[in-house]
Amino acid sequence: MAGYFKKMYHSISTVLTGLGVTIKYGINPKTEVTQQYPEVKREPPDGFRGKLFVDINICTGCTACARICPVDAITLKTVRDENKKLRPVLFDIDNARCIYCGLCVEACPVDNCLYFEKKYEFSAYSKQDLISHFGLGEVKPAESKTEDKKTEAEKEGKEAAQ
Amino acid sequence: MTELINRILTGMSTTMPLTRLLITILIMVVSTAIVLAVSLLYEGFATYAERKVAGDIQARIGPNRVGPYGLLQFVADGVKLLLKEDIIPFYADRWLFIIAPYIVFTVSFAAFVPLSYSDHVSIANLNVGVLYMIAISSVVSMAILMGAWGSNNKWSLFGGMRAVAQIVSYEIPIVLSLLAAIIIPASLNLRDIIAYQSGGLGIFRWLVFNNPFTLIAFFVYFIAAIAEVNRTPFDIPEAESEIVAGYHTEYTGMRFAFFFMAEYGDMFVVSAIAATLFLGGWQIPFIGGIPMPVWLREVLQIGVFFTKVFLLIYVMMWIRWTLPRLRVDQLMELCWKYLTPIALFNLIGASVWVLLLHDKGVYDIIARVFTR
Amino acid sequence: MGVLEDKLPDNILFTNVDKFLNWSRKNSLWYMLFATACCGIELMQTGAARYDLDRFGAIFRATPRQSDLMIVAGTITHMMADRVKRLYDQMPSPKYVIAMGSCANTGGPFYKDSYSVLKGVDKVIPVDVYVPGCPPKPEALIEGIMKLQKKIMEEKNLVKK
Amino acid sequence: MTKADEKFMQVNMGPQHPSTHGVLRLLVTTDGEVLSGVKPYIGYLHRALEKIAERVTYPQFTPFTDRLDYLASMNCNLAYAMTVEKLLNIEVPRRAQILRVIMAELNRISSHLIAFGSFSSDMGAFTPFLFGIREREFINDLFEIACGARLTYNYIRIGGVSKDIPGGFIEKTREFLDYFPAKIKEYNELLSYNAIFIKRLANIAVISPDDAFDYGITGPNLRASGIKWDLRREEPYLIYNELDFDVPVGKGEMGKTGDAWDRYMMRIYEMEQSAKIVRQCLDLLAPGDYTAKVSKVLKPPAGEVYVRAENPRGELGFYLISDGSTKPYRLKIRAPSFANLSIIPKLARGVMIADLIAIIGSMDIILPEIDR
Amino acid sequence: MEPKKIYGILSEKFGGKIKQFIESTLPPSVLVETGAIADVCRFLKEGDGLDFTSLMCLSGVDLKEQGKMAVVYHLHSMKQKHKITIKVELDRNNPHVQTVEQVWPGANWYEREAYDLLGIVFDGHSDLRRILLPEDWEGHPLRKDYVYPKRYHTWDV
Repeated sequence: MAGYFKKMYHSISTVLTGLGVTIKYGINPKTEVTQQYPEVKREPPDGFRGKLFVDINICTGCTACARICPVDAITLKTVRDENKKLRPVLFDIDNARCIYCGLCVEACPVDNCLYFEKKYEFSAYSKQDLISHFGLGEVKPAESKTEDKKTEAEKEGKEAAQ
Repeated sequence: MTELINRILTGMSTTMPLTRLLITILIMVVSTAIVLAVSLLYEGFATYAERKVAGDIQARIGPNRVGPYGLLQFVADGVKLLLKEDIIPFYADRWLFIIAPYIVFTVSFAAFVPLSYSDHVSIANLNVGVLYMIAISSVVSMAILMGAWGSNNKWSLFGGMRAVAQIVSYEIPIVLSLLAAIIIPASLNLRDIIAYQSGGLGIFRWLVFNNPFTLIAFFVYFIAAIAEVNRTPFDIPEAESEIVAGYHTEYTGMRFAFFFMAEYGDMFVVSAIAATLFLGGWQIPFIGGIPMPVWLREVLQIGVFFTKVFLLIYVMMWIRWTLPRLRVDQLMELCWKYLTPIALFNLIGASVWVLLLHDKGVYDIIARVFTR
Repeated sequence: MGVLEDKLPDNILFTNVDKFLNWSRKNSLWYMLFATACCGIELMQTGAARYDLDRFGAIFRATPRQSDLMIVAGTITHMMADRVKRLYDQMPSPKYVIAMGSCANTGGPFYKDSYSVLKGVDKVIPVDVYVPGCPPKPEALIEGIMKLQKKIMEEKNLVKK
Repeated sequence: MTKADEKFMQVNMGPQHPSTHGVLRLLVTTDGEVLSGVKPYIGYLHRALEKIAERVTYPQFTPFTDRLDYLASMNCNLAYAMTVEKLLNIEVPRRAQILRVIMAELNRISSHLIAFGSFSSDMGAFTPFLFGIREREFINDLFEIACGARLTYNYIRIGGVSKDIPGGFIEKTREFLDYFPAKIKEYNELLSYNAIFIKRLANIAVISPDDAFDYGITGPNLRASGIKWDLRREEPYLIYNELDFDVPVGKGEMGKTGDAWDRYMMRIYEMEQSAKIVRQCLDLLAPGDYTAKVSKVLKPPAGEVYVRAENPRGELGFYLISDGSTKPYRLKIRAPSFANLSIIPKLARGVMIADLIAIIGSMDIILPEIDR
Repeated sequence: MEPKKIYGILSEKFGGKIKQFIESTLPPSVLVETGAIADVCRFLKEGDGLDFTSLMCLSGVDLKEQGKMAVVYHLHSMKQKHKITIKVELDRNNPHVQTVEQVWPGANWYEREAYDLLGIVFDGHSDLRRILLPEDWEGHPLRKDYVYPKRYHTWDV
């Protein structure tokens, strides 16, 4: 019999303790932690891994990023221009496939060439809209010698970034 | 209502039975429409309030984009649900599936009828009001089982079985604890019960303060009432994490909305019974004795009644967002091992009290000691 | 509502009714609790206190019968694809789908070398909005939902297309 | 189906069910509310990680380990990095080791917060779930500062960590550590010692030490059975041997040792210990290199290793065979949840449906790790 | 206990059935003849002083270059705190090995997994079905010569 009432006391007291915790939140609007997103936007910290951006003018076309990418999100096609320099004519990043791991950014040998923007809201109605095109388009080739290095990440032993 | 009809009819010169019948029907339809509109509005706001209360307790905001402070949220929800595709599962028992939501809703709406909202405002002044409420609220279990069985879904069936077991069991502590209060005014008429609770600064003659037994009866009733309307911690018939959505798993659109609204309707009804029987109904606290115009008194009374009901509903919401859920056997244990014996002993105690002291409450005794 | 389309004139009343219907749909996007992988956690966090999807009237429902929006959060394998299709079929129309994260968009990390992952959920069900990210930040998901709301507002139910 | 089975009802729980923590499918045989057997079907999230490992290079596989157990990505990164380092014989600089411990322990806290939260929502209390996630957001912010991502970090790399922590990280972590203990107290008041919660969990699904050994159960689930086994203590890696922390074990406070409540409580205790570890590490943090010199092309010598680390869910083991090329020859992942889940058919016999939810929740399984 | 010593105990007990001791792996491994694996495992668990109460991991390996398959058992004793790896090699074309499910019940799922992904058949297993892949899946993906399927049900892979 004593156990019966003890149990009852225990139940009631713990339930009331719990109710005490929630009512503190219930009546105090200061406990709110909600950030009203479209109006209040938090600036992502430095080094945030958002959308990839390529400064195509300083890209050397080394394809290090395309080779290191674990998911083949980068499609790169390079052509040698009249100065015999490699130029990326096609540089597509499929944001729908990118996993934002940062390996390509670390692999890029040129400073500030391939980097993450602090931009992360770019949903789209179509999957095609999620591919960002950076390529230079047509570049006058030196001779008719083109090199197609489209996503040949499989070349073994040649993983060197430089 | 009946009084109103009588008054109008006696005031009329015509004696044509058909006209009288038509007028009666007209008044009934109009008043039903008003009550329906009010109850729908209440149910809409209750869903909104539930989400806001949940938001407050969970340190977030809740709906605030639709209309000012998100007040139109329930309009959007309602219109959307109305326009949703109406799916009746192929293997469902069509008729049971279709009529179950209507029965649930009708029943919860019918329970609004005998409530006394103020001195003069009530739809039907039944002299067996309490009995009627208890009787009508147990029809819900049947309708839920119909819907659950008709869905032909195993999770629904689980929900339906649980709901019936739960509602049927919890009727007993509810009735026993209500009896402890009813024997004092010795009436089943809700208005008589409220009228009995007047005086004593407007709060001390409430039945809940009448004697220690009614105080206990109030808590027993409130706990059992939460179970009766399937709210957490007793929400096992629709336990989301266990049986998906319980008895309304297969319901879409408006049919689901009926179940949903009925839940909030039931919440109002059980809270209203608690307010009426224990908390003095529409008795205005403290300033009830001051003379004031009839219209002001009526408005105040309605306001006081709804405030009491909404406070109780808030407590239900507060409990819902705090406590974990009981298991089905523990739910039964709580009913049969704790609430029912307590209510039973409580009823005996209250009877002895009434036998010895008639209808004198603690307040009356103290008041008499002091005035002497 | 296709029957009415040709017979009714394009007038103001219908346009406004249309707007009202769309408004109610957009503000009451109940999403299904459907999370398979990493994005599911971000989906939960979006619904939680910091970002609070409830502000937009979006709450989760456990059953597909009562949801309007399916947020495909996470990898869909071939084994799961049938189930996704079935869940989509169980939802009452009008229904919308958001593909959340790279896995649901294209198979993401498992695009290249995995034999068992469906390369994009749009192979089995139609997708309205693609939210990129792996996983997307909650903000990005909310932006995707807002984009879907914009799309819903442009829908035509009664007036001529 | 045999003759005896025909008495029972078979219900499919999952792969889309609110509380199967993802896409687990359980074929439940029930007699009313009581289960007579459970058959788990897994593989709905089989993503072929082991095959992928054979087709990508060693550094390229690190992002995939993020997605192995996404609630504890740092710990998975760490275990994989340690495995490859063992093959390559790389000595990790001290600063990198301390950073790894900080990240792993913070991730342990955030993982346990989800375990706590999702368990509470399984039990029907939704508010603690949101509270857990609220605290988790703080840790997510810390990780976002440190490595730029909220959930899939790819931070701990072969040889060290991907970059040094930026300024302000230490202060913010200390801020979190000061804020956190009060919240744990709140969780306990709200949920852990709640009578309903205890009633649901005490004496449910007791795992005896022998069963735990037989099924290879590890981590908090093993410790809840009263066995003091923690790899961080028994086979210290990184700098764990310099740190002062307790290994909590189940004592059967509310029922038998090794019941569901003990398993739940282990996680609360471990969060406290992890916070303690992080605090010590912050004090130990001295300037230095954040990564060892690792060539960009990794060609480990031929050989095989089996390395394990203490993850929030148990021992994560990597069995790695190298044939001297740039890609692993075979990588077998020993996932803790895989072993933990395999005991469920044994535990879930003669319990009720609601208990099954409690059992799954208390094991804290995670599907991508089971299916890989 | 040192792995070498465990090897000594084993070869004393089982003689020729214990083939080889490989020290280079971590933890060091003992190569056991295919037919004796169940007995060896039972002895390792129940034999005096060894106490290998738990099976840490059971993995199947496809050694295509050698035309073999292997099953690798990582064992561990929580009481004695020692570890060892047990290996058996199987014929690649017809991989059969005895189950150790009766020794460690937890091995049940590991063996099903090895069957699913590599096609190794565990004789005496109580419930040898596919575990991770659908029942109607073709082939065993972790084999080195596995060809990725083109279509599954109604969609492209």
